[in-house]
Amino acid sequence: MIAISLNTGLIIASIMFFTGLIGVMIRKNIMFMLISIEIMLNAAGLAFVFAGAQHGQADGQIMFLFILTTAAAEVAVGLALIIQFYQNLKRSIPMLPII
Amino acid sequence: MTILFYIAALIAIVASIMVVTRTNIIHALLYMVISLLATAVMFFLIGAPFIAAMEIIIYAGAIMVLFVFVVMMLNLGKQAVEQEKRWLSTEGWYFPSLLSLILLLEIGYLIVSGQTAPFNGRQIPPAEVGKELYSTYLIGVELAAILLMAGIIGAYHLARRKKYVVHRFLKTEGAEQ
Amino acid sequence: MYDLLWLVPTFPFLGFLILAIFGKKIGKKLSAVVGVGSIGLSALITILIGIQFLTNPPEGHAFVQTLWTWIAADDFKVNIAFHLDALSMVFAFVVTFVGFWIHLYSTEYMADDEGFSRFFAYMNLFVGAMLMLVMGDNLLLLYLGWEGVGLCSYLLIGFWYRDPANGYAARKAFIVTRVGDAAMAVGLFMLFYSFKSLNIQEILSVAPHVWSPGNKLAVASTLLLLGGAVGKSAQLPLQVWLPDAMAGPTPTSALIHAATMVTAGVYLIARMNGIYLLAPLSMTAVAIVGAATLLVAGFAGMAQTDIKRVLAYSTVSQIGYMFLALGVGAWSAGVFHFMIHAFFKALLFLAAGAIILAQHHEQNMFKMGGLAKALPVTFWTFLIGSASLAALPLITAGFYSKDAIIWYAWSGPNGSIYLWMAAVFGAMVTAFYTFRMVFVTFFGEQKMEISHYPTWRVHIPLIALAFFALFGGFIELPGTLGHLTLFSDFMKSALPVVEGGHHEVSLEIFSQVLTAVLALVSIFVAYYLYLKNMQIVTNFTSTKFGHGLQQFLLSGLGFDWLYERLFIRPYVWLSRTNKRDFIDFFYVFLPWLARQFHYLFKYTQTGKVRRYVVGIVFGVLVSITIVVIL
Amino acid sequence: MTGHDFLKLMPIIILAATPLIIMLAIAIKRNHLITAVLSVVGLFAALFAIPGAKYTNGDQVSNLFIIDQYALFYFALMFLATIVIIVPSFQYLELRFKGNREEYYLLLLTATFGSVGLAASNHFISFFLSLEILSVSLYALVAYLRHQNDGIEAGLKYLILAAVSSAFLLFGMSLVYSQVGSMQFKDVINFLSQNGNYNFISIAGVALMVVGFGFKLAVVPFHMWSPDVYQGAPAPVSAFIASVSKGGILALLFRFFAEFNIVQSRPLFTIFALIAVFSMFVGNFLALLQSNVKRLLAYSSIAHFGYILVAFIAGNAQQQFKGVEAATFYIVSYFITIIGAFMIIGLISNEEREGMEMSDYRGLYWRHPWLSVALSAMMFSLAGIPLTSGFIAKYYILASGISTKLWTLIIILIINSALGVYYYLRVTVEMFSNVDAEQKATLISPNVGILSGILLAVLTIALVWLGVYPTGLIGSIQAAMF
Repeated sequence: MIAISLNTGLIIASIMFFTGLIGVMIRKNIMFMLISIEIMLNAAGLAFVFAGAQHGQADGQIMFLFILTTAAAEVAVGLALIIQFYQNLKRSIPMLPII
Repeated sequence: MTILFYIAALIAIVASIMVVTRTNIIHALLYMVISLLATAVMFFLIGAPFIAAMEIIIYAGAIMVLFVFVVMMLNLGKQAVEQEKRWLSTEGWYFPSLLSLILLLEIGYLIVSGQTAPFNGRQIPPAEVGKELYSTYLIGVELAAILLMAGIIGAYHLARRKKYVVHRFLKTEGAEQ
Repeated sequence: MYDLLWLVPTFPFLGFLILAIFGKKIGKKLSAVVGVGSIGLSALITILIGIQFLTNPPEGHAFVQTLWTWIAADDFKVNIAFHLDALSMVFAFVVTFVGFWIHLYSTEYMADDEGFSRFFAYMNLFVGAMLMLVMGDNLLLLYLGWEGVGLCSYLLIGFWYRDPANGYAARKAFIVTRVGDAAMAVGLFMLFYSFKSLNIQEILSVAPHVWSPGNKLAVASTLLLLGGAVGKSAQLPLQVWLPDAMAGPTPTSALIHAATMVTAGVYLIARMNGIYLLAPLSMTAVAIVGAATLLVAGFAGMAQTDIKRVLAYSTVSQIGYMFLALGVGAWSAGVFHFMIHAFFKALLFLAAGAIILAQHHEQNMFKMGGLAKALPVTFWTFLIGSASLAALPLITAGFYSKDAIIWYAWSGPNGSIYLWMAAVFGAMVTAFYTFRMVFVTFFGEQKMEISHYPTWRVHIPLIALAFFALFGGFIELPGTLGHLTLFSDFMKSALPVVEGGHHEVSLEIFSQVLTAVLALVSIFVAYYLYLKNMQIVTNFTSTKFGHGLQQFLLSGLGFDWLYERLFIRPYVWLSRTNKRDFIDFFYVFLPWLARQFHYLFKYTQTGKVRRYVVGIVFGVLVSITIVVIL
Repeated sequence: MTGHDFLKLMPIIILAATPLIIMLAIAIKRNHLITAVLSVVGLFAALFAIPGAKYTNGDQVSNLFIIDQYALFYFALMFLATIVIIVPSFQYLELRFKGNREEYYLLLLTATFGSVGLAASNHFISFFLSLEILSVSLYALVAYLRHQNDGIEAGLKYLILAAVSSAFLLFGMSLVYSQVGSMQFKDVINFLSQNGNYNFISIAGVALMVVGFGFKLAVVPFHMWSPDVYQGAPAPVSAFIASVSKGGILALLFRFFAEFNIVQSRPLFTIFALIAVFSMFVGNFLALLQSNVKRLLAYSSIAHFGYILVAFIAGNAQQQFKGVEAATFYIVSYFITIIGAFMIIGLISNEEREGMEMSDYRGLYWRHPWLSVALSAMMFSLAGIPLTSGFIAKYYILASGISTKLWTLIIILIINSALGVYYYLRVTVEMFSNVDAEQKATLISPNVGILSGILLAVLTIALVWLGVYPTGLIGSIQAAMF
């Protein structure tokens, strides 16, 4: 099919992963941090699918599905926390919460 | 086909970089969607069509939309964008970026030093994924169910808006940072 | 029956726990029942086990009850196990049996004290710790009991903690014995290092194969153990704490002097007999320490005015006899004297307590007098105790036990004429100050009215102990007088028999007669000086030399004065001048360094998530770099 | 799924069913007490299902879980710990939270589920999912008192950092998986033992996975969240994080490396040794002058897990004293003490605040002697003073280190034990010192319920009991080893 080696795939995933990581570290806004974490999770999932493809197994894809589930759960709780935090602070700071 | 893969990868990476550097959160979210779509293309190309679809439906379609909802709910205006600009213009990002770059180089070095066999190239159809999922990894599905339940309970409790009586001493507690 | 062995130390500990937790709630009556009952049960079991031990001894004359393993790792294995052989049997018997009478007596003595249940809690703990010490199967349990005894003595001496002087006495006892304990701990480490085992029996059986006689390590470790024994047993040069320990309630003194604390040193040396035999030098040291102490304490006893201090010095002196016996190799004679001494010393202290209670808590015996008629039971029992202490020939137990020591001091394997002379002279001194105390207290005219008449709870312990102080000696009679060797036969399985020496019957008779005559003579002198013709003493002490001598003896031969100048003052001076000095720098530097580290690390704890992520990434970077490099 | 598997999974199934039953109960009627009782009943039912699972053959359940003696030992430990934590939680919520209290128990149960799942995991997928169940439940639990900003803030911090660390974990797993081609622990370890010395990607993957382990265990440098989160979270939740959550990940860590000799692999040995050394030093130095008791416990727990890592490195090598056994004993002892300590912090709270400042403990002995005696016992045990379980636990760790000849680590451990004594005794001293009248007014008077009192007494007795008679527990630990 396509002549991509595992190493190339993993390097692409790494680049995306570290882009997300930089995002977590340089952004002060909690919402951006969450999005950056999504990038990291997505990159990890990408690496899994590459690895699964390397071995010709479905396991990598299944792991990706679970990562998707996790991301959904984390985002749900994280956003709920942000909403609550925002409401608690509303009176004093009318901006996005930072921590 | 290979060229297509590289293009998708490039788009995914560039879009990711755009995500972490935007000041307007909606823009960032849109770039994020682009990045996810590009990733989906990669999935499709390496023989994982089912995952490609999931990526678009769940990640781009559901999770990102959740973000958008929250952004709309919080009603963040121009002020927030201004604030982001100010925060990003400070030099706080040099050191973290340097750290990450070194790390990336090291991991890249380790990866490159490994074997370079091309992908197996086998197409894994949705049926196979589903069969595996509901046989070998059945317990995993149950675990995912409990995970989602915990997430729902947590989100439900934390984001409730119902008014409750706050103790009079607690009212004065403000932000610390 | 042997299987109940574990109950012997358990009951006192249980009593302590109950009293410590519920003491305040259950009231005095129940506290007394718990406090006395626990020791009573434990004494009962000990006696039952003792009877079985006599009639149907266990295999190898020793019984080990292993309850469980406390810690086990390679060589370092510690069992919670109790070892019962003739030696620990005798000690356990004395501790529980005499302890029981003292507890019973305390119910009356302490009746009006607000810390009633606290007192019994401490006393139970004291007995429990002592039982652990004598029954422990390994050095660690022994050490645990050893420290427990030290702690309890501290708590009890300072029992009336509101008076700072008592607190001072308690601290003094604690610190002085600690000096010994430190030496002992080093000694124990040496033993562990040499034998890779903490089990006492194992060490004793292996020692002769590992160490040849006179081995340097053997000498060093036994001398260090002697240091511990000297501290606990109040021997020269660490005897200074015991007279001050009188600050505690009188039953405490009885317990410390008769049954528990001070005899721990005797037990330790007797228990480790196997390794002492490998170190002749240490044996000699033990004997010399004993002989010197018995003389020094005897002299100090002659001048005391406080009735309890007389008894305290007599204890120091009598323990000196025990050390002397151990040192010359007459092991069973030393233990025999320990047992008899426990009976009459407990008796004397309890009787003295009854007197003090009857005399408005006055302890100066020169302010008492003529109590013989007012307190007949107390008088007769006190007289019996004193007679036993003074070793009145033939009729008292003290005679038989002390006579054996005096004779062995000469004829024993390590004996010498000088030790014998010291022992004989000490016996004479003992008889003198003992009867000086009796005459001054009970005869002459009554100077104070009686404030408290003792009841059965005081009388029964006194009578019971008096019985043993009088007749306890008949189980071991010297070769010249009936030759009965019940006790030494019993001890044979646990302690080496006296070997060698010269056995000339004429010399032995000479020694006995001389001792007896000297004792009688000094009793007469005491009678003459303190009852018949007090004037001589008063005249003598009014001269400059006499006064000086009196003060010198009164202060316990000036050891406190000496130590004050030798150790305490230089120490205080050093610490004062050194306040900002180099030595301090080291101690100040470490906390300072620690604090700087604290501030340094605290700086990382910013509370900012981004920084924390950077921290994590830094960690990852280091990990990956390690993978890349290695 | 066979009948056997079903019996094996029974404890987990019951545990998973309990939140569902509670949700049904809530649907009928909201009641705090009923919810609490139901969760305790559910946990007990799960506990009683353990013997059934124990005597059923076939440890491997599908390829995700392995439910052997070892897992069941940790099951029992965590069920009991959660039961103990629920009691003070009830009192705490009654006092300090006015909203819906019932969700707390649902989350606590799912968190326990996650932790239990970790102990039974045998596969990356079950490992990751269990870890996430635990984390997601904890985010909400940490921020449970949602009207308080410190709680929300702590929850957000915990979420961000936990998500980052699980992203690292995932990435590491994917690297390992790309090389091994299987996500079973056994296959991974076999691969590492055979190819670890030249397959750097797999070792790098394991090194990245260390972030996941290290974060949950709060060891340096992944520790920084712990003081903030301990401080912001409700005291019972802090107890849970410090005990059950860490216990689960530790159980997994030991299982993962069970067949792998860490001392043989230079990179991994260096990484773990560095983590252990820095955890001990940084934890103790940070705790040294800390005036907030919750933060102090957080820092001290960093150090304690440094000690445990020493035993972990000593590992499974053939010797008289297995590091795993030592560490398991340590964990049990640590569970008892840390739960007890946080329980007391929860009891010294009122509606306005938790008694977590050192000054809240001044003169506690004169106000509430029993509480202070119990807390002193906990502190003594943490400091490793003889006759408490902490002493025996530390002793066994030392012994396991000595028999593997990890001299440097041993010396550092001993130095740190000495450092630890200082600040634990500081708390004790504070409790016995005098209070002046002025301060008296601001002090919180503890209200100990009957049940909490009994539990506290049981914990204290267990502490001394293990210190005097450790053989029983050691026997059952040895029986439960893989």
